Amino acid sequence: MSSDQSTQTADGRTIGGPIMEVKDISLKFGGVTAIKNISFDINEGEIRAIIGPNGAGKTSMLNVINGFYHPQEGQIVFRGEARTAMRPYVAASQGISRTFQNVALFEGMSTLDNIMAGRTLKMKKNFFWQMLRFGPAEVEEFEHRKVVEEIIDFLEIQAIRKTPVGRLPYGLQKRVELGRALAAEPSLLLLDEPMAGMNVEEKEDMSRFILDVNDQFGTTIALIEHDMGVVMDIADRVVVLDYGQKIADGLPAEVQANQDVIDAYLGVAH
Amino acid sequence: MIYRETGQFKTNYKADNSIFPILQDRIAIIFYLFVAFIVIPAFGSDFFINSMMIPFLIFALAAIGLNILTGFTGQISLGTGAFMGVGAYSCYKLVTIFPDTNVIFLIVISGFFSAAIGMVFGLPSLRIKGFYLVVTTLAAQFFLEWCFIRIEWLYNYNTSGAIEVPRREVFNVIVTGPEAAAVTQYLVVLSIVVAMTWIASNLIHGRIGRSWMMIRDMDIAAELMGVRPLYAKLSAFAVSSFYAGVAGAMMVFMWLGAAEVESFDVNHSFLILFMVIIGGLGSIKGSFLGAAFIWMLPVVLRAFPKALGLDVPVATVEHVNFMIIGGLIIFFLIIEPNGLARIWALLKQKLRVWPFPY
Amino acid sequence: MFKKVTTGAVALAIVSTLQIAPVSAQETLYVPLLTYRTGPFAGGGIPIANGSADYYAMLNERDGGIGGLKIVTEECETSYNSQKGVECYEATKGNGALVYNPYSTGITLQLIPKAPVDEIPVLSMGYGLSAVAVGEKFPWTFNYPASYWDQMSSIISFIDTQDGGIKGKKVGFIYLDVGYGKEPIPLLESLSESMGFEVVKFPVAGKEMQTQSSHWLNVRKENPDWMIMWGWGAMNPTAIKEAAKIKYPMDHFIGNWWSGADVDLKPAGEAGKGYRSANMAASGTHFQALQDVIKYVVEPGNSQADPDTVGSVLYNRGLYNSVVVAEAIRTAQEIAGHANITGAEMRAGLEALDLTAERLAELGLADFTAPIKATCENHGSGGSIFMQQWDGSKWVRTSDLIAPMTDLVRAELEAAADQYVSDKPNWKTQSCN
Amino acid sequence: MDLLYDIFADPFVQMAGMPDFFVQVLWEGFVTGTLYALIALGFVLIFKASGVFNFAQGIMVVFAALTLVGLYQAGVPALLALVLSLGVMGTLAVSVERLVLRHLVNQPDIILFMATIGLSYFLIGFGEFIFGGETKSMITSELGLPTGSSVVDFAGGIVIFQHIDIAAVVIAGILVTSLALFFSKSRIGRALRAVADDHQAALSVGISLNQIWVIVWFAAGIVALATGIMWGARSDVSFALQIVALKALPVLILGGFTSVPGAIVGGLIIGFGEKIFEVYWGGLLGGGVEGWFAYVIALIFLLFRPQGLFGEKIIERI
Repeated sequence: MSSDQSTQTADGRTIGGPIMEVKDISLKFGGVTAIKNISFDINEGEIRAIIGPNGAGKTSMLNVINGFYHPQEGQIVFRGEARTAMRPYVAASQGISRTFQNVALFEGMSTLDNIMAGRTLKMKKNFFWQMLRFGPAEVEEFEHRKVVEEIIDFLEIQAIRKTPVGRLPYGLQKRVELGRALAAEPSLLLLDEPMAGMNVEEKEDMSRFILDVNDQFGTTIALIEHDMGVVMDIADRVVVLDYGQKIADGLPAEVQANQDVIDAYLGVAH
Repeated sequence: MIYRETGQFKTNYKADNSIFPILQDRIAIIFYLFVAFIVIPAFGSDFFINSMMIPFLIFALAAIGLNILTGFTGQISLGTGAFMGVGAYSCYKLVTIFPDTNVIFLIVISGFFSAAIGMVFGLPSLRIKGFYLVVTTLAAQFFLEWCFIRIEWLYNYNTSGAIEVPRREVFNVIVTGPEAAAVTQYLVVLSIVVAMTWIASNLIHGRIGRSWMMIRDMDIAAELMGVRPLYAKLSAFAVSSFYAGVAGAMMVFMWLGAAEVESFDVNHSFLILFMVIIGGLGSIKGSFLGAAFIWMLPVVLRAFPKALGLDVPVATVEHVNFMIIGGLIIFFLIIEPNGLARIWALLKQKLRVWPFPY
Repeated sequence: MFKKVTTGAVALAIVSTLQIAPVSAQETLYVPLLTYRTGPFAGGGIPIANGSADYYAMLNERDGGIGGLKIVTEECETSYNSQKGVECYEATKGNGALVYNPYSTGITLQLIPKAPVDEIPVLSMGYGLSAVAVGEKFPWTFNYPASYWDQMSSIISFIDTQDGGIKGKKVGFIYLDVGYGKEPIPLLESLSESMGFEVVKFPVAGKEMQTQSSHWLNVRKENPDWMIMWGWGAMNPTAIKEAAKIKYPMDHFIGNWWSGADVDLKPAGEAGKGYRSANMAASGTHFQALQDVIKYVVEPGNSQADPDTVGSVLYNRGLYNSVVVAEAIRTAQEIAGHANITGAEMRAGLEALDLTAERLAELGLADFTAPIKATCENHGSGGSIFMQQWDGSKWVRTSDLIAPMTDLVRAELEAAADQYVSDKPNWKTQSCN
Repeated sequence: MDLLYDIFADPFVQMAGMPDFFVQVLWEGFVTGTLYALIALGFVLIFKASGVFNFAQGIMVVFAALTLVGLYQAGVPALLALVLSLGVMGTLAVSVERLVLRHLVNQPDIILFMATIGLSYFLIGFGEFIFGGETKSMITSELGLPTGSSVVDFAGGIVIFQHIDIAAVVIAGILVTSLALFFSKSRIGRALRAVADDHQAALSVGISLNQIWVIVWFAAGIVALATGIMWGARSDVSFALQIVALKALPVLILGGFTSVPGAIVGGLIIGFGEKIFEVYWGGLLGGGVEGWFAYVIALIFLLFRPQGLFGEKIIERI
């Protein structure tokens, strides 16, 4: 897709043309405007960061992208298909997967089951075979188990495979959540503050995983992050939101130098 | 030292994915099945089989059904009694319309009717949750109860308004009706319950069960993982009501022999819910433990004063029975919200390290 | 700790199961009593249970039982619930039960097909399936002194004697919407055709027993000339109060004999004055048998009954039930030639029962009720229905026995019995010639 | 065609043809609705302050009435029995807080809900254990409540007003007004509202959650006792009434779980609706539709307005 626009990065990754274009999105709750007229794009294969102060509308933006909120205006073009409103499971079936700001794991299930849950859309065997469990359904289950085990190895969480996720420490829960999102083999991965509440060591691990995912699987990633250091290190391009509006968009270095961004972060009165 | 998993390594996914990965558990299951299929029919008295085992199994099946909906999918229902009724009345109609068809087959088929009705009343669950859903299931309960009285066609215009089980034979063995031997009925019930438990367990350990639990634990995330709430919730309602329906059909055909609408009233919905809570939400084993507990408790309580030589009026026993069940529900919710199934698991945990304290 | 409790409970469960398992009582007469002292119908169930139990206790104390054998009774709580009723039946039948009195039409319907299989007769005295009065078709089931259909026909003939006959009138039928309440409808409908009156039905669902304001609004809308009630439990006092509320003329409101107890009318009190109901046995304690019950059972403190309720309508009905069973046991012992009878021998006793006026007088129950003469063909006897009327504080008997329309009813009963048996290919009937 | 006439025309013809009767139906609906509203009010009080959906509210109504009558039958004078019953409801509130709620503080709502189902079973057993299972009549006149009726001529017919029904409506009115005043004027009332809005905030200004729970459960107990007296006077006291008490659930759906005016309006809608439907349309369906009408109305309503008439729309956040 749009491979004519592809470029090579310094570290040898291929970045393609826009996989997603967000066009003039506005979102209101009752009388409150959460997002006003925002447009940006995400290129295939890149790591795109969305930053901004609290209440800037970052999470709302992700919610719009994967269909949980329906914007009043604007449209989203994903892989050349334009749409205004759709159900989250449709987004999922098109290859958009995500993690959440406050971990949203399935607490009653084990790590293994949580990551298997990410494979839901890949499993096709019908109710009848599921009921009997031997034969095709079992074969299918094992195939997916294999993929899931690879993800478990990749994320280095072998030891907690059978532990109910409710009992895991926060850092590990975040990692499991990433695993669950990866299991869907997404073409666009949305990460909502993947490093919130982590210590430096955990942040380093997580950054490494994100870069590896992008590098090894070529997954396009859009992430929200507060830690500017991390963003500057791993993002290819950054979009900055403030009070529901876009105030800057560009390479990390450019954004960092932008006066509006500095004002927004330092809290200059508007 | 007896109950150990050490040294039992799984070398392939098949073994690791099996429902009872530990050898001792597999032995235990075989033992239970042996007792259920061989020992009880051989040595159990008619009363024990008829009034303890058969209802226990039937209620356990209904509890599995409700557990699929409430424990695994997180949708509370107070309509189980009515869904059991749908199964029973459909079975009665089927048996009278097709007198020559295998009655066991018809019992299973009647589950589909109840599944269909269950899906209809499950539709509101797509928009509403929690307590609100309780009210819609109560609507199902009371509306269906009314149908069982008012639609006379359902009970073949019988003046008494009751459905009476006719005598039916399968391979020349009397299976239903008053002449049927308790042991025969017990074996039929047991086989159906074992088969359906196995199926429930398969569903729960596969993709469909996972999608139910995803909806239960975090419905928004589930939807973002590609679970369609419509399919997941309605399939849970359908499967749950199917189980309730088969349980209801068996209740009338294999146990009571005749039934009026009161056999499917809201108190039965409560009874099954209690079994699920006390047994453990989200546990198939718990459904059996809960059914056994709730069904046997009154029997024990009734025998208790007599065993002590006290002359306590039956009414008092009945009142105390209510108090104890109510108290136990609160007790379990406080001490161990995961019910008997969790206590069972803790006992096993203890057994694992036995004889050492840790 | 918990393990101990669990183990204890399991052990206890096993012990108790063994206890319930057949311990055939060899040298006693075992009569299980299915009672309901709890639940929505407990108001009626309690006096019946007391009257029933106290008479057996009195026989044991005064006469040492029947034919030299003590009567062993065992109460089993059904809460008027069919499921619990069947459980009680299963739990007690193995102990050598002689007869069952289910005291619930729902439970009776469940037991009818079981009776011939287990060879234990069922006596549903004035309730249950009307058609069991046809002895050829239902050898194991009895419902004397009268079936619901007999009773309904008597009530209709009573109405026919009032206000210039029933023809052209509108009769409202308010009933508890379960097997019991629906039982007489076929007869009522066929009578309405043959006698030319109109029937309006007001079903009251079990769970609406205590909220009948809509039903009585409907009664006011339809404005029937007469109201007949087949109610039970909490339905009765509520219905009577609601009738008073809409100012329905009370003396045109007639209950069957389950809708005419003291507990039903006490709440309404003066407002219920004029309300009529059918009955089968007298109330009051002025009978010698009741005096004996008071002397041997109530006064020594061996009765569960509140002494004030002894002699009330339902207490006496429970007692009457026990009188019939005791007499049937005696008859059975005579036929069998030995005292320790079986269920099958009890059946013969019930079928040969001849409770004459003389015998009633001997029992200290002169004029207590009408004689009963059962036969092989007739398990319902068909008599003993009279009217009583509430005077604001107590019941007063206001009529002689009102004979049912036997010819008409019998034909209907036989048709219903044939219908019942028709889809049961292996049903055991008997021939009475 | 006949059917269409029966559904769409005939009921209205009947209403117009017998206006006195129609007024009677409305009055019955109004009284029943008031009583439904009172039960619902008990639910709302507890839900608002503690987030507990108290399934046992209906049972508490019967339990309170049973205690009152039971005490009277045991020889306690009527008014003293009334005071003692209030004491029993207070004790119940304290026990529920001590023995149940306190231990379930951080559990999900659903667990608390199920605990109240357990509580209702316990109360049924306990009530019958102490006071016996038979149906009891309410001691209406002994409590000084009126018992007679007034017949009013209206539009060529009559409308009958039971004095006890009038009393019920008046008492319900007084109760609702005083509760509203209590919530808006008193210190405790304001604290209760603070709790309803934000548990943490309430704790931080020094209000003990435990006390609040005791108070709301006691308030719900008082409402239950008042409701029990009125219901009892209409239809005697026994636990068979619990099914009627469940009707408060659809009332809550209509009114919203946290709205006092919602409970009242919802109660009246259900009260009017089911009487009118039963009397004028019930016959077409064979009668007895009252048992499910309220639930089905609530169900249909839920599909269009899940937050109730007066509830606030909830925006889901992730």
